[in-house]
Amino acid sequence: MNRLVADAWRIARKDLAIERSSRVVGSQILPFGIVMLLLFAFGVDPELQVRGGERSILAEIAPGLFWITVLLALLLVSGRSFAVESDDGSLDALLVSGVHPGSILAGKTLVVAIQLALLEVVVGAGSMLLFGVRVDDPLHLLVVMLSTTVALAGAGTLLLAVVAGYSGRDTLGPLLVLPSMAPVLIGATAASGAALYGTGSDGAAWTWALVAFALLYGAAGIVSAGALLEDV
Amino acid sequence: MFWGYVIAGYGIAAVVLGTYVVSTLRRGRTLSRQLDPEQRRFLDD
Amino acid sequence: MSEAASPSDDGTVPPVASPVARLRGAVCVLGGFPALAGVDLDLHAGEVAWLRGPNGAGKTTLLRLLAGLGTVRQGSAEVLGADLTRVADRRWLRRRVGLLAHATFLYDDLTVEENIRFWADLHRSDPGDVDSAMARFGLDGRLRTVPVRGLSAGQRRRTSLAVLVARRPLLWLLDEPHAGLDAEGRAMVDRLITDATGAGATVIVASHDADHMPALAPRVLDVAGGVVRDAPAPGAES
Amino acid sequence: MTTVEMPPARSVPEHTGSRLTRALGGAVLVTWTLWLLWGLVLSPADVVQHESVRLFYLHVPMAIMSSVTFSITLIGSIMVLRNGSVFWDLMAGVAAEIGVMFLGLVIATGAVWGKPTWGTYWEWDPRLTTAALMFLVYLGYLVIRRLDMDPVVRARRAAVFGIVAFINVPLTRFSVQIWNSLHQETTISLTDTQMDGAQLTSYALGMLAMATFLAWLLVHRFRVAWLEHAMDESGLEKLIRDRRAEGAANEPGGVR
Repeated sequence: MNRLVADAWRIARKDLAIERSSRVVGSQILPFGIVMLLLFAFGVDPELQVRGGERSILAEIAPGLFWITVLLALLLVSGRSFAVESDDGSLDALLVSGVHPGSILAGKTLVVAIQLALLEVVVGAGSMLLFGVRVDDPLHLLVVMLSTTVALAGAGTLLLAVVAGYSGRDTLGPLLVLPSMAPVLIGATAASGAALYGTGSDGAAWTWALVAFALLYGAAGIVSAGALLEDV
Repeated sequence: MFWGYVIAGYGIAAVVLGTYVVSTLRRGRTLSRQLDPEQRRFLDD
Repeated sequence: MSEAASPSDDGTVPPVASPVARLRGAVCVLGGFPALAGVDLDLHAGEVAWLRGPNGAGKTTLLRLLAGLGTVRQGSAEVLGADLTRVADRRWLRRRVGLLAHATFLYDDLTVEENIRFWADLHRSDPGDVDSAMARFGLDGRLRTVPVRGLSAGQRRRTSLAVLVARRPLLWLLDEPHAGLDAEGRAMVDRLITDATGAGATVIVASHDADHMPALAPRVLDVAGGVVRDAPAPGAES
Repeated sequence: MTTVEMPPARSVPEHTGSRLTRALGGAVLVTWTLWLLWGLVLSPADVVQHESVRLFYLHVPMAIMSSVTFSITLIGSIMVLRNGSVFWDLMAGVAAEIGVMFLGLVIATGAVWGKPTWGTYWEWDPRLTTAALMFLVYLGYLVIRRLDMDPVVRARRAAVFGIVAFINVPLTRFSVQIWNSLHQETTISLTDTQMDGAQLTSYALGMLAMATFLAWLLVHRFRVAWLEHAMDESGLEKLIRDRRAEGAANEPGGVR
């Protein structure tokens, strides 16, 4: 067990070192988030108010836009997480090093989650600045963001491991990830809406659902890793 | 007017299920002919 | 996790008694194609075997199979006592072999030292072994902090070799180890092979290098059409 | 099993039929006749939905059968991971294929029912949304099964996806309740519908008809999958012979 955790941590640290030196997050992923913010502002008139004039329509739909951005970024980030390995057959090398596949998926999930969290901070701050989003219940929002991030990272890593080593994975990945993650997206949007504006009475139920998704998808990858990555 | 929808619904199902059944049976026949009898079945009947 | 359990279930390295590997009619299928079409092979401890044969003969697949990668579709295969048809056994085996493949298994964005330390750490190699391996391949100087993307092909190969040496495998599987190396590098590989067998390990080399190999490898195996045969004794060749 | 005319050398017919499928086929004909008779002729039109209620006798049984097939896929996937069973791998794939077809028809017949009842083919209702997602997820499963990969590796990966995908089945099944409890809105639900005896009979017959049809279809479709598998295997034997011959053609000892 200790070995599993230690190896997962080593792989995560290695991936973080690669990301630090390649600067893809800073130069591509975060700018992607900002571009999305701007596109939403172009697509939806920021002046339009919801009925009652409490806030702009853009601020109202910001939770949905926010999580769509994160979901799309997930495709980029988790795709990259495996591309780093299969570029030079390193997935084989990890296996030959006697690493348990569970450690590989756990390490990768952690790194994907960290990158998504970074993006969420930037896009979240941007939404507050540009869309006039304000936060009612920061603690609730934190729980929502944490569990959604873990669920997305776990599922993204798991589903991309399903197609690892297959040449058409860049196009097949989204087909697997997007429909599977739609329930998480729906829940995250509803729960964030509740955390931001206190709208809807279902925020708490959705938050619990998100925590369940996080546990489920976080564990699923680690449990099934052996079946997925052995003999790639 | 309602009967139109009913016929449409049952019609779609009939066409899709029918096509699937026919193609399955056909594929079975073509493949079966290409194999020796002892390779054809998972179990003896 | 029955991670530490060895195939012999005593948790220790099995005595490297003969045979190191025993394959009987082993078939390995890659993408629907039988890359190995029934291999019979016995390897003994301390042996150096040279796999030769045309491209596509199955040399690389055989090395990967012996490394615990890939599945045996038909027949049987046992390496270091591990039954290759069983997942747990393959996992156990992988930690005890060293594979030098065509791909260098290095991360472009990490430095030479970061790469070597990462792989050695995963392997729980002794830090002293890592230092001496780096020194042995001349990687302890300026090259140490250079990202791998800035290395020449030969320098990459040396880095991979250093990783391998730090692992102290029981079975060395080398795929074209001399390729891309200068005279000095080739001499290093030769010394490496002799040292490894001296320490009791077994070495299998797939190579097209007909100049170098005969002196190194007493045993020559011809690979063709996915099967392996012992080459006739040198004198018998007409 | 105790036939007299069975010759010692088994004669396996050149098709996927057998006494089992003929028996099931007979049951299909009987149940379908009764079901269509009751569903389309004998049962009365609904007070609210008029004649379009008859679509339900088709729609609901197919929906339930698609859940059954996806459950078979789940069981098959678990068995594949447990012992690498080829039977269960093929069965999981076959069941998912039939399930996707059923689910597609469920969505289509639902849309046809929605037009006269709701005035629209598509409504962003929880049940429809989750069903559409389930359709896409299992379509992804079928794509994975067709990837050009080592069959053993592919079987295991498909199995993992087959297990993860199953979360959609309860999610869709209980979507109305889940969203109801979340939104406190009322959605049209089946239990609101006034059902008289003939309507209930039509439902029951629809279930029976679809269940026997599914059993019949599963056997035939599995046999086709088995034949494909056998073709691959015998093709492999030939490839192995060719491969070995290629080696023999090169005189041993010759380095090219």
